[in-house]
Amino acid sequence: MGFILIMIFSLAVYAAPYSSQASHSAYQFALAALLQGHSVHRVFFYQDGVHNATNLAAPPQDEFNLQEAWQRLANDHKLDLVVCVAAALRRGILDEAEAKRYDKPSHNLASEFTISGLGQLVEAAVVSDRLISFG
Amino acid sequence: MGFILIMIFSLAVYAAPYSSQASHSAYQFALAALLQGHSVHRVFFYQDGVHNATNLAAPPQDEFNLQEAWQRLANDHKLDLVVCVAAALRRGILDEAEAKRYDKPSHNLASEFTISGLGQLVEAAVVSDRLISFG
Amino acid sequence: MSILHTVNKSPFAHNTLFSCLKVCTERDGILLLEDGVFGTITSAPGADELQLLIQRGVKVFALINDIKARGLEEKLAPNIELIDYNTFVQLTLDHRCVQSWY
Amino acid sequence: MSILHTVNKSPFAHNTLFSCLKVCTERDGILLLEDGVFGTITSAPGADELQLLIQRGVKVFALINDIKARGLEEKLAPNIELIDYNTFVQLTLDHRCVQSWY
Amino acid sequence: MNKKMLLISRQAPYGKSTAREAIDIALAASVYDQDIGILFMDDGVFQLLKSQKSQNIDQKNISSILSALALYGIENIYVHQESLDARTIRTDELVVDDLQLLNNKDIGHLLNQQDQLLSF
Amino acid sequence: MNKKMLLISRQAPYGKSTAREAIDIALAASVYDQDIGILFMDDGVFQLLKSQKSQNIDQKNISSILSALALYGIENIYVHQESLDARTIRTDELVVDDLQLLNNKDIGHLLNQQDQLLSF
Repeated sequence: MGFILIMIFSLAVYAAPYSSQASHSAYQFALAALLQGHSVHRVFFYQDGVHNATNLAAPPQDEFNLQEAWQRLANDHKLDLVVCVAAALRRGILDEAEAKRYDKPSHNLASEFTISGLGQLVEAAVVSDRLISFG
Repeated sequence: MGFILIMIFSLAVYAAPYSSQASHSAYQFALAALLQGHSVHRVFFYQDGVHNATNLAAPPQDEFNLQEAWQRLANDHKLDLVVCVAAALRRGILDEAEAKRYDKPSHNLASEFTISGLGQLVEAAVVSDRLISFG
Repeated sequence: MSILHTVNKSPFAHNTLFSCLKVCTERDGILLLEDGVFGTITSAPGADELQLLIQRGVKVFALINDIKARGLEEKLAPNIELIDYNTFVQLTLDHRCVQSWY
Repeated sequence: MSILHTVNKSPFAHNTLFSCLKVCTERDGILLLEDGVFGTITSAPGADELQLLIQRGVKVFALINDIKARGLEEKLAPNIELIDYNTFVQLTLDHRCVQSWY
Repeated sequence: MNKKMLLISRQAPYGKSTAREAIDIALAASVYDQDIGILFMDDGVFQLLKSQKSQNIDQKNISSILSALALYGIENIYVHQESLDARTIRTDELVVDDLQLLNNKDIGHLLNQQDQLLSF
Repeated sequence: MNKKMLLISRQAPYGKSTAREAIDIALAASVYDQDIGILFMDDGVFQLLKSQKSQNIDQKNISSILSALALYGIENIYVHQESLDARTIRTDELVVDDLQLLNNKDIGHLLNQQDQLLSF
């Protein structure tokens, strides 16, 4: 084995889990990059991609649970999973602070994700060697 | 003015609000049918259409809030708004009972909607004069 | 009592309209809505086939609000009737059932 | 250092692959994934153009897991390289940036 | 009450969940003893291809579910011939044996015989 | 740090939210002082058409937002000529005056000059 050059990736995920295969592809890509020793600076969830961040999904036991898989990946690799606030608010994905601010009865953002602005996607594009989009 | 023959409609909504125009079209259709004096037996939400039922959406004040519009329409016309349980569970849309059953930290189904099985779509197709799909 | 076909995808991007045109009978109707209204442009893919069907008796409609939203009023092919939701509701009753092409 | 194009829509249903083929330069690469792998079928829309680009030096890849999932192993056009996610990651590094065509 | 219903399935398997969720409606209709047929058209015919190995992308196998349609009493399975031809798919490559091949005109006629259409 | 970025917007306005949400990324990039260009291609060129009256379908007017791109310092606006031609759209029908028309080869060249691509 030789050595590999460690590169910095960021991913943008624009599609909902289950409904579209695209976020599963993003997950597979992130996993492969990390296992090769590369760095994943951020995974940014936008448009319907914000649904990857719900902690309320309860798919059948014998089906792959992508929302849980992201959470596990985040814990294993200290991944920065960021959900766009504007896209999330329109689609009913909220953390505790936003739920309070908008006077909503509950919140559903998994604790491995944080809510932030589009600036986080722009920053990811700037500091990463490669930005890969899945939509 | 003459009289109109009152017909029974049911609608099937397969697309998410905001992300797709299709559920807005379904809403416009239901509204027009009701204002013409027709009966809407049921609106059945399936696939990404289940996101119409969230009570957590907080779009900007100056944007049309379709989730709220469905709720208002349901209250004004005693509409039967039904969300498919299998599609909802996979996408993180839960009522209180399902949240309890699956040990989830919260629930997000607006009170104007009920969760039920695909049989409700089949029944709607059987008893309605017209089933119109929006996806 | 025939079929009302609805098409809501742009024929420039999707093959949806072509599938509809293939199986549309001469007694059916076609309603273009949402991004489907891009099919009203004279140079749209399927526009010639659409005009041929119109000549054979097929009625073609487009939702006026979707046309206006996209600024297409000046670009319409001939013989397409612009309608509102009230007429859409009536059309579904004038036909035996509705096939939605996505 | 050129562009890696990814295409994830079926060329039978969407015009996505055609848009990609139009602007693909001879030093670029194309990766078909998800429903984009239906573009590997010899009779797919765009298949001839794809072979022409391959002859001019464009490298064309398809994700093997997406091919297998859809049961397409026996239907592949020639000169398309089947790869896994490890190679996908490497391809993004071999190119200067990635354009995803949806 | 019984109505003649046709489910029209036109989407490819796996890239979107549409194909999978459409099948569930057909199964539900059969459970409720309704007369339901399925028409596969456009990329929908890919759902019927043999030797799908969807465990590779962590999804349930759609062709396995479709091969069981007869067990659910769903007997009217229609396939658009032109959609097969465009994809160079022969009928012996499909998981369902007992199917009716239709041309464009046949489909126009079939739609006009239904009470409700379920479109996907 | 500054990178050359290009946003490629190919979807029609209104039927999906993609066109609208793509623009918000361009605006965000300009706020963060990044060198961002936008390329309109395929149905994306419909976003630029004048006289959109989207209040009729309860949506914000996309062409109004696009006509303000210059105010955000977004100067490099590219439009695919062939996409305009296919839709019989003339440049005087667009809400943006100061744009660069590109053919297929120009676009291939443009993509190869970027550090990151944002695809929609």
